[in-house]
Amino acid sequence: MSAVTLYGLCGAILVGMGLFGLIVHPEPLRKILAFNLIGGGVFLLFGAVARRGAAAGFGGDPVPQALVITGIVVAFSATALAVALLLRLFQEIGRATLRSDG
Amino acid sequence: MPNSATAGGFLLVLAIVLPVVGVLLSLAVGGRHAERIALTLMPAGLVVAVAIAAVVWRTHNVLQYFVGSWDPPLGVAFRADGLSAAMILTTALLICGIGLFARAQFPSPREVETRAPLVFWTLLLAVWGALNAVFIGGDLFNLYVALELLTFAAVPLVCLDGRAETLAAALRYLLFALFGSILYLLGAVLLYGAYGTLDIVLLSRSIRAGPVAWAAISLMTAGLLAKAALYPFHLWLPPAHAGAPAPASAILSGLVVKAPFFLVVRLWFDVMPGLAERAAAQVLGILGATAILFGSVVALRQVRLKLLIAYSTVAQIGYLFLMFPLAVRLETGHPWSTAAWTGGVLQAISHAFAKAAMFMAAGLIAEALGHDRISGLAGIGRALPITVFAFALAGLSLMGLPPSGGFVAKAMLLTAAVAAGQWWWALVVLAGGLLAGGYVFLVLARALADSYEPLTLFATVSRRRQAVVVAVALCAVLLGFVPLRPSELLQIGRPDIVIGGLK
Amino acid sequence: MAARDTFAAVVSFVAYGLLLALVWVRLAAPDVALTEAAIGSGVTGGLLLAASTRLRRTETPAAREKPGATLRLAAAILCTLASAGLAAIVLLLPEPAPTLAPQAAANLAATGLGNPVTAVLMAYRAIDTLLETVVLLLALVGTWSLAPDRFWGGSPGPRHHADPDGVLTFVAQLLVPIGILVGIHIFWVGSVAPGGEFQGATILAAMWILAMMAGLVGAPSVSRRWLRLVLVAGPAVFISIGLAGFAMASAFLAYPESHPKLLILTIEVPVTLSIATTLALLVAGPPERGAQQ
Amino acid sequence: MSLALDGLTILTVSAGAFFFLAGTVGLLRFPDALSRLHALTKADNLGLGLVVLGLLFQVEGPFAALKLISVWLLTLLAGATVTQLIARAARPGGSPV
Amino acid sequence: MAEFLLAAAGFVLATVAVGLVRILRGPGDADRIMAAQLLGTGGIAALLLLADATGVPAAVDVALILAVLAAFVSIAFVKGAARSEADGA
Repeated sequence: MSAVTLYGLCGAILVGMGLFGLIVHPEPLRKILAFNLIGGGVFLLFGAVARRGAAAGFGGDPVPQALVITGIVVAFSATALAVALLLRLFQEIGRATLRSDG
Repeated sequence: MPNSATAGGFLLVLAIVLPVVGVLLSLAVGGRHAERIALTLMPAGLVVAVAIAAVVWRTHNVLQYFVGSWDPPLGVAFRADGLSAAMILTTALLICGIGLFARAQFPSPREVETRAPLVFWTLLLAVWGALNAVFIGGDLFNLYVALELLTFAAVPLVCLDGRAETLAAALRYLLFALFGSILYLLGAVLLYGAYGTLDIVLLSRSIRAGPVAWAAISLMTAGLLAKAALYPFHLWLPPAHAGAPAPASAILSGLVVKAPFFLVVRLWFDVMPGLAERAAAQVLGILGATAILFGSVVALRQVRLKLLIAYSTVAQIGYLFLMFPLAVRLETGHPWSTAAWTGGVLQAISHAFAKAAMFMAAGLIAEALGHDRISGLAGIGRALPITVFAFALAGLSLMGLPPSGGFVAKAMLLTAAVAAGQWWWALVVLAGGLLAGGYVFLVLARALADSYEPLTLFATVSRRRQAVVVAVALCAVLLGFVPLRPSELLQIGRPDIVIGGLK
Repeated sequence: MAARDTFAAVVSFVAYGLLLALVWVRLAAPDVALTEAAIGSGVTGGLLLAASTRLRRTETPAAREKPGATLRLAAAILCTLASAGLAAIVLLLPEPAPTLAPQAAANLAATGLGNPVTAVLMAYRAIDTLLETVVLLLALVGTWSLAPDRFWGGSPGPRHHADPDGVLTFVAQLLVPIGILVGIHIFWVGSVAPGGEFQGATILAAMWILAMMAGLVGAPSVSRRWLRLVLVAGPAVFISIGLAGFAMASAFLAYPESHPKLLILTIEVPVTLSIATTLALLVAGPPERGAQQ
Repeated sequence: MSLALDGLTILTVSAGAFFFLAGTVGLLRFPDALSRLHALTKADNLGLGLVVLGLLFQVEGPFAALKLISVWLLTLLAGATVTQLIARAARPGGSPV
Repeated sequence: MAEFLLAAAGFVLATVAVGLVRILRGPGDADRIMAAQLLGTGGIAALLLLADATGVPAAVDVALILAVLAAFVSIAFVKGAARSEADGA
């Protein structure tokens, strides 16, 4: 098994770990973290795909690499919006939870 | 499908760029002019939408554009087939209606910029641009960006009033939506890893049945279902859609949830035509059926009008997914597979109009009464007859009674189910119709009853806003009168596997 | 327990971002490594750390909602299966791997750029990048929309006072100019070497936040005209040059053959400024002070 | 010449790696937060300094050397700040430690 | 030479990674931040070594970014803690 595949497998494991965090943690901040963990795993997988596609003198396929950059920036803006919502909710009710009757 | 850019393709660019320019302008010149900018752009956007539909209709072909002249797979393509054109047109009409309706609720401030109008008008345009980007996106990653654009435009609309419960609803919505997008992205990554392209047409040519393709499509579908709020991913929808201001609810329930559904249709029928497993399609159908029954029953038990309508959305989304077991891979090209496909799409369009009208009507009622408890609706029928009439018209479509778009859609699904020998879906359609009749009549009976005490209205509701609601509700009804033409438009650009039945 | 857990998780996340940056170097993706170091680990880490310390007192009640052991076990099994399935798919990916690298290389000359990743971002798939700048802007509108009405027109975050003898002031005065130089450097080399607008902009954003936290500069009022103009300048120039492509070249977002690189740079400079401003204000959060204060 | 430089690099980088090891041991073994802080900041800054020094024997051109040195100086600055701020926060009455 | 530098990078990284225990176990926040700091410095050292060993000069830029942002992250933490007290007051 090549090192690249190993990184791909790491990505798969990270996705699973993030999924677990998303399911079992009730705290919204943990869910946001879990989302970022899954995101990291997905990007890593994409990175492995890019590395496998090394050709034409490039160390990796530049298309997935560029897409990962876009993805990281999008993930950051999502995180920032979620954190802002969470902090605002905390200001409003003094606690940070998603529990409701609905 | 054509291999090169087609004439008129620049219209597709305009469909995205116009709203985006509006967003930038609103931010730059400030909230005092945001409303004017949005209202100015609406006719322009409508013209573009009509033009796109006209070109697709006239050429009977897929409208295509390669951004920057870079051909896929390196570049990104925009494509509009009949389905895209229909969705773009629906969106343009609804956005214009909702915009006219929202003027009274988010008026421009006289002197200094205020928060709510700036945010609402900016995001209204942003939702429009994002939806168009979803409908014409020809590249799976570009579609991911478009989906995120839609999420960021939609989530803040939920908590415009800043109450704690709407903030919680918005946060939950955001988390679901992000989870959905990341699953979608994971699927797209796997497809790129296996086939080296993200372009839908190129993928459909090279994709082969196998674990990689199935895993990718399952992941993407699951992610999109979370965004479309199909049972059991519906948890986020009722508080978010019921808590938002009425025009925002209309956008969210009428349009925003249709985007992920649209992409599921793209994936199943365009990316991997003829490859979908019948078992998987049955699962989607079962989820849809559960959503119909569950959503309708819960809607019946609601105390608040807006929550009732929100649960009705949960149920009506279920209908959309009944098309999958009926249209997927039934010995290719049976006529009823086309009927089921068309029925599902018509349901998406007619529900868009009906639900938007219903939320706006509920908003007017709540404004007039100062509350939206169903038990306190007595007498409103006399105070706001036009609004209640619009509500009833929209209800017609939800129940699937003639004459309405909902009727045609549900009749097509019903016929397809019976013809395909899968009669159990027909039972679900009928039961859902009856239950929808139940909750619509529940509201109407209350609204038309005489109140014991004289009704005191909190606010007067302008005739113009009521007229807008009626107009939107009428669109849902009128869809029932022109059933053949739109469904013909919808077939343009379909792979033969679906339209084969018509030949 | 829960509060500590969350804080530990956030710090672990920063460490995770750092290790990922190293992995990206090993995966021959230095551009991504730069992005991960700047955004994934740096700015996201700072944002989450600040949030978790603010929220820590609230989390004990939330911890009571923790699901029971059975559910956790079920979740664990489910997620293990998901990982295993995904791992199997990774092993099944075809050999030789499909790639667009040759096509990206063949067209590189037409863009006038030396860095293929920048060519993807600014030419082949420029529409993604354009929409992404709008995504960032919408996230900012969403964040601002959370402000209570009375604070609209005010500034984000608490007012930070500069302590002339303080450590923070000293560090900020030293670090900010260096950081700005580093940011510009990373941006500038992007056309020929790893680097580019997102990475450079992130560093510039971090430096602005640092200066705000140290009280060297005040956070701007969200209604300021100059601020709005800087925010929209990037996407606006991007779209304008894109539309000019209809006339000058063959299509939207196409660059004329004579000097594509010049046009790309003309887009990149305002885009970098806009992104930097947006990122910094996203971290700063919604306005929390009135306009007059 | 090159061989001698390589030898110097190996020597200094090894020493740097040793300091990182010492820092980790300190972090894990020292009894309280403040002593861990003292041990740590000295060890890792020295470790990185030695690594940078070792790599300086290998670089070509003044710009690359300048970059390496500024990485070290920036890390020193960050380390010093963090130490200061954490030491302040770690005092009784500061945030919980 | 490259092999030696690569090995040194691995060694430094492995060493500081042991510090992850402190991040997870604490006991105090300061310990966690310190462990992250050690990991950061070690990561920077590893990146510099990698840059030379594998001939990826951009890795030095990555290290440069990490160095610039290290201070930023720690200050954000301290400021957040101060904010938390202000919230409580």
